[in-house]
Amino acid sequence: MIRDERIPSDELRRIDDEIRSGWSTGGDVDFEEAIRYHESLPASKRFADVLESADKPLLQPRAGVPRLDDQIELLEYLQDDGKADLLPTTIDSYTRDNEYGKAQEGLEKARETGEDTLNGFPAVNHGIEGCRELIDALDAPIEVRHGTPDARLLAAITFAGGFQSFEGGPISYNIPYTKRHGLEETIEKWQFVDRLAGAYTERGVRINREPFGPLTGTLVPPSIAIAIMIVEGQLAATQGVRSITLGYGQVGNVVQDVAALNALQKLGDEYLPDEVCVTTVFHEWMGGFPPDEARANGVISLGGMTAAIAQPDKVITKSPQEFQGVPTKEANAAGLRTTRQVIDMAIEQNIDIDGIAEEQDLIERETRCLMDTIFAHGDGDVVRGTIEAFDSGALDVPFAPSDSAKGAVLPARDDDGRVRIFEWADLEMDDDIKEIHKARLSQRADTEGREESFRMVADDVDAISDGKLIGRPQGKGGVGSAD
Amino acid sequence: MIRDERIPSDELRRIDDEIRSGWSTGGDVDFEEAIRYHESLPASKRFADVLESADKPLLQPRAGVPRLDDQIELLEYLQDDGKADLLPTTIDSYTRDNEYGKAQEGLEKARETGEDTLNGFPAVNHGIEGCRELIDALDAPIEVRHGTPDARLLAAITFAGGFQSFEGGPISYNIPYTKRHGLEETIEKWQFVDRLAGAYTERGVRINREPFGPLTGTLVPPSIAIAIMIVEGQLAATQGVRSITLGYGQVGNVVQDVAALNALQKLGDEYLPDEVCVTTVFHEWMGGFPPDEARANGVISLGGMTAAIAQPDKVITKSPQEFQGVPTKEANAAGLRTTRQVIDMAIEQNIDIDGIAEEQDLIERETRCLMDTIFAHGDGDVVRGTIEAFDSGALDVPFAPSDSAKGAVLPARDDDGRVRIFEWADLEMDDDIKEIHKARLSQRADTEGREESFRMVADDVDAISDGKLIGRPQGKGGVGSAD
Amino acid sequence: MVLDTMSRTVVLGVIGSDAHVVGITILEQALSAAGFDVVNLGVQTSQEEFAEAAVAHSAEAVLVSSLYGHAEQDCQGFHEVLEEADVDAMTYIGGNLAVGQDDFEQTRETFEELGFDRVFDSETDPEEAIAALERDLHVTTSESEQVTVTS
Amino acid sequence: MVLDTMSRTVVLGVIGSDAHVVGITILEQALSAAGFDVVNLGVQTSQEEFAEAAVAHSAEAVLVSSLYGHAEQDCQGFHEVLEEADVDAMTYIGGNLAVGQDDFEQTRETFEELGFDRVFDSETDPEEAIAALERDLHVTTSESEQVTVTS
Repeated sequence: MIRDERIPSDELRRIDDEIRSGWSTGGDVDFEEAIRYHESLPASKRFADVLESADKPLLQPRAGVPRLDDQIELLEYLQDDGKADLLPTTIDSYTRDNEYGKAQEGLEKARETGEDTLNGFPAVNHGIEGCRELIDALDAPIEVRHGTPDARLLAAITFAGGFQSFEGGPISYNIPYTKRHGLEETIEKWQFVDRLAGAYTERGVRINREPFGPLTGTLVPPSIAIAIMIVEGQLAATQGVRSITLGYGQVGNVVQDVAALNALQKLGDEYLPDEVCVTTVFHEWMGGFPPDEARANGVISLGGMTAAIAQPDKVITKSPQEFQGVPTKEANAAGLRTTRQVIDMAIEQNIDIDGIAEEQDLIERETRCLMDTIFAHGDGDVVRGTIEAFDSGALDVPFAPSDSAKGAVLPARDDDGRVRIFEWADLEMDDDIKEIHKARLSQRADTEGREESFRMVADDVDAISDGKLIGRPQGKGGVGSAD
Repeated sequence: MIRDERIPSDELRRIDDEIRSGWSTGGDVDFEEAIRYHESLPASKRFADVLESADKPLLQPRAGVPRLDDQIELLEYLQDDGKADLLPTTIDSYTRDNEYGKAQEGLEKARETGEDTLNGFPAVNHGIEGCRELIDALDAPIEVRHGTPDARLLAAITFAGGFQSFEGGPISYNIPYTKRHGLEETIEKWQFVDRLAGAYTERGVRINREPFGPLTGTLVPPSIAIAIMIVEGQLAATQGVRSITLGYGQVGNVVQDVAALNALQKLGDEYLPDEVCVTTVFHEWMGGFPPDEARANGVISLGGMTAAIAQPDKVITKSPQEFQGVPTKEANAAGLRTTRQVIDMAIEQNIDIDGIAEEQDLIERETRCLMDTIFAHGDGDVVRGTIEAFDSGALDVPFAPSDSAKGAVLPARDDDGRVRIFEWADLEMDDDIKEIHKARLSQRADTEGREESFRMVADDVDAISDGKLIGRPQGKGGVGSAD
Repeated sequence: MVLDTMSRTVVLGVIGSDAHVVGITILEQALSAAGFDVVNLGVQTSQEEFAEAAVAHSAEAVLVSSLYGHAEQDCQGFHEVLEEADVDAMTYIGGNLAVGQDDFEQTRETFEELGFDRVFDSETDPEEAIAALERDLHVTTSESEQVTVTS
Repeated sequence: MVLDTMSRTVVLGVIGSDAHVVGITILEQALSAAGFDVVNLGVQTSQEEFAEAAVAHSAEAVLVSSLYGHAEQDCQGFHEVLEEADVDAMTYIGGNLAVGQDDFEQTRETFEELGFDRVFDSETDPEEAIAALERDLHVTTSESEQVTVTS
């Protein structure tokens, strides 16, 4: 039975050997040689140090294309024209499904035709050499971003390839991304990823790990996201990770977003071991975007404004072309610069909004309820507790496609646009907190002159892409367009 | 000697006759017939009513091209694709200089070549018929926006032509726009404009008048702008105007901007007669814009955010192409939609920032000092007082090109980015208020490790176009690019 | 607003490898609120899983959702699979059914040829699908609800 | 930072119908702080007004600013007007001197041919113009200030 325990060294080696035999490039990994490569990198490419020593929010876009030279060109553009502080490499879908053969076909086709036949950079297929060519070509540190339930080979190759930051986690890359992977299975696989990052860390190469905070990206109540971030942080810490960036996706209400980012940092520091350096990352709005670049720029700017007030360590930006899928590099750089302008204009203003402390207190209380139930479910073991709590529904994520979560909890915005819980299902929460949510939603129902119902949920899901924060009755909500 | 007294009816008629003989189209004005035309307009085109009854900020762009059909097409686009609530018609420069002959040449050339040979709509040359064709073609109310020191004929024709809102005033369209027109001269001319608007008002056609709040558009301390707005409001009220929209241009610090808009409404209500309905208009940043549409969108969005919090009655939007001059109609509409998205997402959030009441109190005290000195300079007559106070420098506007103002007062941002006064020159102000400004600027000097000097002023003028709010030392400030 | 009628069972799911869950979550809520018994198969549901569930629950309607643009491939042979399993139910499909194809009428025709009884675009309100179901399944409903039908 | 030298008078203004005032306001402050006597003629200054002021104040330099793109027309014959008035002063011009012409070297040549001693673009810092003035007028200055010269 899997528990929150560090993988022993011999077991680490055994799995590592097994994993690396899964694709030809796996054989090239030599841990000692990889440590030497990391040691040879300049301070400006040490992800954890750059992030942790910054004195204002660093900006990072999303970007990944199949061919190495195209990826270098794309990242150079985002670095030079977008002034990105940190760079990403987004991995393709085949790699996320561990289909390295199909990724190889796609890569070869991309090389022949010059077209982007994959929706990301197949790092496993590029191998250590390809990864290092990328690391060497850029000035800024680069993170691996993906969505892979079993990211063991990807981690082995990208760590050896010089990447020092790796997104994801056993819950955050399971619940929102896949239907049938069990939590026990993904936890076991991510224990290896974290243990491998911990092995580098022991040798002085602090691999930064970043649980994916936005989860399903759709009206996730802050306390649910924060509890899952803390769990993934604890799991990583157990395996020896010492640089952890907890994530949070903008819900669009400035007070709630600032309160949530404050709570995320505070509870992260409190729950994670002292030897871990905890930082935070704020994702600009991950829900549906308006089908209009001008309006999308407004959504992006509200994110920038929030970041200027909350001052997370990192901001992951969106582009004005978000609605239509993968943006052009110009649009991607534009999203960075719009965000930068708003942050730089607003960050020195000392904007202190009323009610943040109160909202933060509520979020913290809710998160503690969830953490308590997780520990209780596992008799003190966070791994068992997480599995059992998801199983019972005491821990849940709204709009979760995964069979591992009930997905029965439903959120709706209150009269100020803060995300509350409309349908609790079996989510564990103190009654007085439930009463607060109920009162806030009832206030909204009064304002709108309608009953609280799933219609509010549906209207809220579409609201920002329709140009508002709150899905008031006049707005028509199309179900099919809700994702 | 000119005083703040209502022009008698016979004098109104005499001037009106004289003025209308200045250009052929002036002869077509028939006051009684014009009243009937206004009465025939639907409620949706009554500018004052639409503005005063709105329950959230209405958006209005800037736009003017020489040919009538082009102007109709442009405004239709801004109405339909930009979702403008209120429309503008910006007048060309020749008309602003009363050069109707040159405007006629330009208009004819525009008709021949199809090119925009004038930088606006020559309403005098289009005459009553042309104006009414425009009014009839659009659904929303339309305002005349210009910058004309002597706007008497323009007012006579556009009022008779169906426009129900008219921007400008004797100070706000003199000090920032022209070098040599004396204040006494422009006050006299604007008394006629206001008296004519009052004559329509008496007959039930409430012409809305809008003093131009941003003045020189460059770091104008809020109290100076508000004092001038109140004076122009008082002058208009004396002549019978009953719908007055006081203006204010964004300085970029959210607390100061919200405080200033609050103070503008409060002091406007207090100083203007009860029978006047006072509304406010917020101009998005009028200073230099970044030479980059992505960054410009950030500037525009900060304006939208401020408007969502302060909730003025109207917002005049900027376009992302502001840097390069006249925007395309697409960029103009984009500025409207970006602003709309930010306002609609933020306006229901109840964002209450600390320190607004305190800043508002300071702005009100400063404004009262200026109003007191104006009344004292004029022995109770606001016209005499304004002229004398500008003459003595007790009232002044920074960066004023006009010989009518000393232009000796200089602003600089404090450590939070609020606009303070660095060089008082002869501006009348209580010593304790001066001490507050001095302390705030000294705090900034400490932060930056440099002396308070004109360098701060220069750096601040360029800061937003360089991507920041405050011109900190690392930023290079180019003098030539300062305007 | 439970209808004054026998409960009818409908099977609901997202077909293929599509993982868009928000739409069916809301549709599930709407159908339950309207009095239907809903079997929600969730995302990434195969043709066979739809058929098995329809048989197991004696479903009167099978509602297929697809939002990632591969609906046409995913639905090839779907009605043959249903037939083989002896499923006799109305079949609806809705969502973003075709990528880069603006003419919805053409899309509707394509999916009707595949065998679907009704085809909805991504802007469809849950109420609209429910109203169609009520008509197709001859559910007794109140007048006030019938007037909300817009298609 | 007043210089240890006799005060020198410079005349400053924006030529033509141009009403851009911010640049010269800041330049006036910078020149005064550097110890010059400044006669600021403000915006919309004619060639004749520049000449009259230079004579009246025995100016050693005439600094012309233009930001609205019509500098070349506005400065045609300017040096002839100065000569007729017996003005013997250095002449500088700076600002946005040409619209839609990217090559500044060409712009510099154009204005040097018109008779200007120095031509600056719109990105010029006040310090740079002041340093040039100090050299051209042989003003004694401290070493620390000379090192700030960048052109």
